[in-house]
Amino acid sequence: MKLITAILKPFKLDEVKDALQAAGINGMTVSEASGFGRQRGHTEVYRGAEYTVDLVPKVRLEVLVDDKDAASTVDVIVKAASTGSIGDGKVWTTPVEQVVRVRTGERGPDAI
Amino acid sequence: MKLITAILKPFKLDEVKDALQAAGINGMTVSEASGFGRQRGHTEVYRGAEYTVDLVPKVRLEVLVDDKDAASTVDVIVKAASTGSIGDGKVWTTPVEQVVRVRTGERGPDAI
Amino acid sequence: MKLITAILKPFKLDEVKDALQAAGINGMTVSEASGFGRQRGHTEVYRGAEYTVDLVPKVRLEVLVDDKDAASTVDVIVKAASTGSIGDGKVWTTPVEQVVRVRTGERGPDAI
Amino acid sequence: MDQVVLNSGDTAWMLASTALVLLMTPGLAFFYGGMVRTKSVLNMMMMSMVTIGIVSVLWVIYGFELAFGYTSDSPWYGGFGLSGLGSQVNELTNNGGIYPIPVLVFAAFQLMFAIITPALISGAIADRAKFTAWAVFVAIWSTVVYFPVAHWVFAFGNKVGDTITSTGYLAGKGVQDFAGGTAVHINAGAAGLALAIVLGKRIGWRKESMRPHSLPLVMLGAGLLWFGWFGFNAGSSLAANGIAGLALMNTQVATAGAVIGWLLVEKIRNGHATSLGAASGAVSGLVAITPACAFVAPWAAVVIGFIAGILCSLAVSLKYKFGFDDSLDVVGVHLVGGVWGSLSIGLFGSSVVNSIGLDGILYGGGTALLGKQALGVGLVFAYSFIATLIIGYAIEKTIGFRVTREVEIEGIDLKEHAESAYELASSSRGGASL
Amino acid sequence: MDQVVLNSGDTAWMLASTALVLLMTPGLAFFYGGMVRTKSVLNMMMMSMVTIGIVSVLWVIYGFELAFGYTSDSPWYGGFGLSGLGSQVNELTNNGGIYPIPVLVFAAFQLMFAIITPALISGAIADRAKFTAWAVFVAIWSTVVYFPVAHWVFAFGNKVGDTITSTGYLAGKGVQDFAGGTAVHINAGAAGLALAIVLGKRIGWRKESMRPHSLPLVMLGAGLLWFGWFGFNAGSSLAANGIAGLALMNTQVATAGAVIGWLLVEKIRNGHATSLGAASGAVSGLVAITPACAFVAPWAAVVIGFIAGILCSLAVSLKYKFGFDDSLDVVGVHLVGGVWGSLSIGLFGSSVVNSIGLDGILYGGGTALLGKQALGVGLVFAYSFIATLIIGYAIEKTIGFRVTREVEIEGIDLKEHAESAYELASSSRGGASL
Amino acid sequence: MDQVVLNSGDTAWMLASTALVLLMTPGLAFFYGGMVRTKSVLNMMMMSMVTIGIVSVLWVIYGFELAFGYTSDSPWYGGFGLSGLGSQVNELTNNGGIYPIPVLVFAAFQLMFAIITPALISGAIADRAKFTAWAVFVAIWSTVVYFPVAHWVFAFGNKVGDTITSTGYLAGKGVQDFAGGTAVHINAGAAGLALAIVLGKRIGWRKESMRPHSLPLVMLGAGLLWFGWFGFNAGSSLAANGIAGLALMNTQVATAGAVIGWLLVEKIRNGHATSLGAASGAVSGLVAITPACAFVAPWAAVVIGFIAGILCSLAVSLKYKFGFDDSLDVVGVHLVGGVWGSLSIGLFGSSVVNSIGLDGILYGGGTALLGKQALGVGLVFAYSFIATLIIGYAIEKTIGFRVTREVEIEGIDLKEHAESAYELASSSRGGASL
Ligand SMILES: Nc1ncnc2c1ncn2[C@@H]1O[C@H](COP(=O)(O)OP(=O)(O)O)[C@@H](O)[C@H]1O
Ligand SMILES: Nc1ncnc2c1ncn2[C@@H]1O[C@H](COP(=O)(O)OP(=O)(O)O)[C@@H](O)[C@H]1O
Ligand SMILES: Nc1ncnc2c1ncn2[C@@H]1O[C@H](COP(=O)(O)OP(=O)(O)O)[C@@H](O)[C@H]1O
Repeated sequence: MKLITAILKPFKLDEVKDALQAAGINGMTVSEASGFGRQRGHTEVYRGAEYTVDLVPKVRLEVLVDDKDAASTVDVIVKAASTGSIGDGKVWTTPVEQVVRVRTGERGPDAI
Repeated sequence: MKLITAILKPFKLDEVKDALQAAGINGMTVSEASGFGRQRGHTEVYRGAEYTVDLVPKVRLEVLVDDKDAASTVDVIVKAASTGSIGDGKVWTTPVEQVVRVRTGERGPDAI
Repeated sequence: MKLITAILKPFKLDEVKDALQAAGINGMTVSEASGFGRQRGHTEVYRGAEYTVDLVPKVRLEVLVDDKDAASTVDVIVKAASTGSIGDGKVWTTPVEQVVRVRTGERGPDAI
Repeated sequence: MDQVVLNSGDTAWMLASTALVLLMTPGLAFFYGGMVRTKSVLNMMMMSMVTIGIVSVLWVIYGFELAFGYTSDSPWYGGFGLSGLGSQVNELTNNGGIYPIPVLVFAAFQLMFAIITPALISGAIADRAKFTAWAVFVAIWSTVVYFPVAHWVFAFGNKVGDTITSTGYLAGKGVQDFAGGTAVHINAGAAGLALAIVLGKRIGWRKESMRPHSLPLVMLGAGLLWFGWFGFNAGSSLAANGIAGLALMNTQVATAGAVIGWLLVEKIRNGHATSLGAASGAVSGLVAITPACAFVAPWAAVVIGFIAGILCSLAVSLKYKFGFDDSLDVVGVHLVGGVWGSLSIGLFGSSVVNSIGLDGILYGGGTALLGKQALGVGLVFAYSFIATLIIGYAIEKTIGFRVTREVEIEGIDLKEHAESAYELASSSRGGASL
Repeated sequence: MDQVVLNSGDTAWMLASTALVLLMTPGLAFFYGGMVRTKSVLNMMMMSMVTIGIVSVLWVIYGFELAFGYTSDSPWYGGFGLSGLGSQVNELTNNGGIYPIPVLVFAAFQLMFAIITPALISGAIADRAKFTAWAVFVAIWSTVVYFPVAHWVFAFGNKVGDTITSTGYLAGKGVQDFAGGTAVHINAGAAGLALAIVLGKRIGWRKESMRPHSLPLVMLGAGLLWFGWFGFNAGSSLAANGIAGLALMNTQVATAGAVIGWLLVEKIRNGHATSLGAASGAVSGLVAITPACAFVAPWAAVVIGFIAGILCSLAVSLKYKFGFDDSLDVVGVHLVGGVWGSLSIGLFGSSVVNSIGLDGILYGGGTALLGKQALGVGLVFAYSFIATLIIGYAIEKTIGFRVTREVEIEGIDLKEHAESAYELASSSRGGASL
Repeated sequence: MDQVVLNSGDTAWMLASTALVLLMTPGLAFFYGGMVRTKSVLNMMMMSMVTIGIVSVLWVIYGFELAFGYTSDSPWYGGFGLSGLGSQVNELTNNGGIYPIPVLVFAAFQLMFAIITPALISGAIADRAKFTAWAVFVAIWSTVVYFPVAHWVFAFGNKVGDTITSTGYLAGKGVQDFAGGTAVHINAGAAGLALAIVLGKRIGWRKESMRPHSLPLVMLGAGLLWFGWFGFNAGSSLAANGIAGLALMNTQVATAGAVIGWLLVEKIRNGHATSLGAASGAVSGLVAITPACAFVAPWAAVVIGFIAGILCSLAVSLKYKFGFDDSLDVVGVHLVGGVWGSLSIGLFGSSVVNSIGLDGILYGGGTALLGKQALGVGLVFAYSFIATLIIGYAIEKTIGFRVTREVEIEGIDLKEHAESAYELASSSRGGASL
């Protein structure tokens, strides 16, 4: 099994979620994150003092998939998340040794 | 070493934490997450317009353990977190190559 | 490729970020977390009732690096984040099988 | 006296006071709303909002008549009968004397008291009351408890020539309650205790920490309450005169004394002076000075407030001893503060300060006044507590008063109101950066 | 009448009322600010803030003169000319009669109305208006729409001896609008509709959920609006008298009725009574009773409010049917509520309640009054809608009114104001634990 | 004049004004509280809360006597002696003339000024003052600085027959300060500067961004300040008359002018008009018009406000130049705004507008008035700055004024008050979904 982690632009979340569902992926976990990279942050002004805020809001998506679905799932995410502009994010895959569904105790691919 | 990641119902966090401590696990990291899965979200109403919010609040627990403790720790978490109802969450294990304790620079199992 | 995950004291974030940039690492993802460990939490008082809050605010830093940079990057983080007091945090390394840059679809080390 | 004409200055102050007292109920909603967890903020506020709605409507239909009508000539209630308040636009207020303010202004001012009293109760049952059941409770409780009790305390009667009829029972006995220590605070406190017993403890009470989700919101509530309370107390003189000035000054300095009293207890006991303590201390001082504000000297007000801060800060722990979940301390603050304030007049009351007041023990008036005050305290407490228990159990047994376990855990805002208080996340859908 | 001297009671109430009405605009900023997403809170508030700034300054220079001046003797506007308001400190108010209050107090009171009316419009174009364009709009709209319309409705004329000149058109026709159902609410509602059309729909409208980011902020706004509205309505009597008392009572009970009306609709339709519904219901009741508050009996006010709550709760869905993105329901609440309230006088108006009022249909007055009211409604709606369309398109075509797609997605607070509303994260830089 | 009787209209306005000015201190707590980081919100608010507590109690015991007593016949202070305020309920106010309002109302009104002045100072030392040390500072500073300075400026003396004694020094010199430009704002600003020097810079100052954690809270504070300030300025006429009306109008339009002035500077300098700028501009305008509000024409008030907005927006950067960490710009806003406002009377003052005023330079009065104003400005600045330095260092050397490095980094709310401002997380313990 694999864990696919994706850092995305927040406003793309809905589209990615829809694309994953369309691809038969019905579970995922989302969290808030801030990214630092090529994409510039922004400037804020408080009583004339300018601050550079270099962290940019991102969402972090985690999807557990069976080995065989890993590559295609990555493609689905990349396709749905891309806008072509800097800061679109990263998607990476890591190996997972075991998955358990808490409710039933099922293990392995069945647990996903 | 292994990293155990668990997505849980938030109100179960205290019980899981207690169970882990009882099992001799004295460190962990917690963060907020939202889950999408079999568990239904909920409906909110604003001036008559109904919105389906399909992300459900979850907590994300990360525990670094020695290889030998991995299986038993997963069991402890699963046991403490289970309510038997949909949405109880997932627990998964990934391999970790190196761990460092920032304070001392200790590495490997000693750092946990 | 490797994923380096670091749990740090929040007020150290800026220094770590600067150190990473100085070391040529120009991308990272940050999120909020709470830690439980040797470091004690704190006590809060509400209308005379004292509560122990045992989760301590932390930040969670994720950095994707090429295999060859992994060890040195860990060192950079550990060095910049250390205060020598309990609760400085952990840094760990996990293997990554694939990385994709969403914007371009580039894969592998080029995507970082 | 017969030819009283409208006094625009008194009327101006009563108009302003009425607005000030209205603001107290939203203020209370924030004070309470800040103290609960994120998942029940809106329900807490909605209990206040719907109370404003229901009581205002009942007031027009029969509430004002039941509390301040003259038709019954009973010390226990004003009169039965629908009013609509339609024909009284140009009448002046008659309440044991003709006041040079329009009767509708008096009615509106008193309405605000009728609103905040049931709203205060809601703090005792945070996080766990069915919204519809609460609405039903408010309608019944106002009718059966508040409107009559207001008559006992605040109805000084219908003056025609030299005859005064329809005086309320406690008013007739000479019990002193300038702005509602008994009718408002003891009444709400006793009812809060009863409802906390009827509804039982919240899931996780004493085990989980139920920290206030937003102390700035609590401070906002306290600030608005303090501000509005000037209308509550100084408005109760029904005139812009020296007594109003005394009430105003006393309200300020008693509250200040109570803030200091509560913070000192905290500093000594816990080592930290907290903002929740400051806000709670302020409210306890405001409560305690409410009955006394026009009967005591400013220095005595400071003392009354200071003692109120100490007493109430100690009293809020009692619920843990006795095992009732008075969630936001309606008993510890309003009941205890109201009892202390009402009795304090028996100590500090001074006829020098206010010529229509009586001398308390410290001014050589003996225990007579204290006895009267105790009568008021006891009667209102007993009636409110028992009546509320009955109403509460009746609702619980019929339509049910408490939400299910699932609703309580998932959050009453989401389940009862289909809403979440906050959606602050920058990455929430539609938010954040390109 | 000739030798009118300053009445300190009336003046006291008008000073307080002016302060109360000023507070409504920040209240509105919170009401609106809470309803938008986190990324546009500040812009929403800034639209109100800059309106306060611009309109106040224009008022001194020529606004008061244009609305309430006498030099033109026109029913359509007061007078051209710069004023500065410098020489009028000791004059009393003359507006169809000499009032015993300083003219500067009247001018300040009316200024607050001139401020809140354009501020109300901003809710229709949340999240997407260029800030500079909004500022320009406010200046033009106030000058071309509000100041003249205020003259039509509120200028009862210059009384010299027994002659009254310069009466506004609608005032002269006997259209009844006590505190601004036409001049304020219909005017703002019609303009909101026009601007929503000019600016078009927000990106993601109907597809994305645009949940209110903070309902407690909405409740705060509603609470402050309610509080301030007592000044708005009861202050419109320009005196602390029985009519002010009637307006005060009616304001309270109509609003209460509207809260109940809106919540009932929600409970029946969606199964849940929401806090946004309670807040919205309150505002709809306040709007509806505004024109009628001094002309109807309290029981009728309850009915007017109750119906307003029902009507407006149904009306807010119309935008989805007709496809215009009136983001925060300025049309559904202010236009619909204002129309209903203005017409309701034709039904419930009663000369018994207010001797200067007329009898509506229910009091045997026939349809004459209703006809006049319809004239006021129609004229103000038509003028405001058309004029606003023209001003709006003119701005859009010249300096541009709508922000770019990028600004809208990234967030107007960040892009237009270089600020973020909140920085609550405990791990934000410089925060949290050692 | 001898037989002055209570005027209910004037009293009504003073009661309302007193309530309004009380609200300013919670307003200030929100204004300041929103500007600091999440970890010091509560401490910021607690500095205001405890100030309300301490100053109110001192006022009863000796403060009012020290500021407004007659026993000393000194231009520098009122009188020593304990008061308790017990015997004055039916007296009218005597302050250079008998005012038809109860003396307790005057005392309560003035108390609110005594409260907000030290509370203003707290903004200069955000995030780093020991709470107990602050409480001690407030008690000493009020006694040694505020009470005497209030006597200098506001004590017009004890009028018996035709003799007036005990006039304050600056009042006697004819320095014009209608509502506290010197006694309140310059006084607080100078003290803020001194304390910022005594306590030193915050850890991370100029390196870390210390963004306001909640701008909506700042806006709320600004809104409540603006609202309350009508009581502050228009209440300072001690009557509901034409002067109050002038003060009210000027307060509104100067503030509006300042909002525009500040926003224009921002737009030109940074390219963005910010909400913090609008809120700050408003406060700077309110400050500047405070001394002048009853002495200038409305058009001049707009100009004074506009210039205040520009001056203060430029002045807030000075701290970076001079290297003192006046955290929330007490100097930039209150000192600079107060100085400008006080001097502006020397330019725009007009005896046509206010018969008891004098003509400034623009009205042909020459520089005499400006000279007097400069005297007031200089004296209050010098005394406050030096006295505060001494008090501040004395506290620092004895009980310590500044928290430890650890407390400052971990957060003063947690360490000094054992509380966290917010607990909004939906997954916080006990929260969220099944
Ligand atoms: N080396 C990295 N490790 C972890 N996350 C990264 C790394 N580089 C970039 N990211 C994440 O990806 C986001 C986008 O990266 P960025 O360099 O801005 O644009 P792009 O991926 O389009 O070149 C960043 O905001 C950050 O969250
Ligand atoms: N494929 C997946 N990848 C990552 N997280 C998942 C996945 N499926 C489920 N989850 C997480 O587990 C939670 C529970 O899953 P759900 O399908 O609702 O119930 P259950 O696990 O009881 O069948 C989800 O809310 C989500 O956070
Ligand atoms: N076994 C673990 N698994 C995951 N995170 C851990 C573990 N132990 C500690 N942590 C994280 O590291 C942080 C610091 O650990 P702590 O034991 O307090 O101090 P130290 O690392 O200095 O010994 C914790 O707050 C927690 O976030």
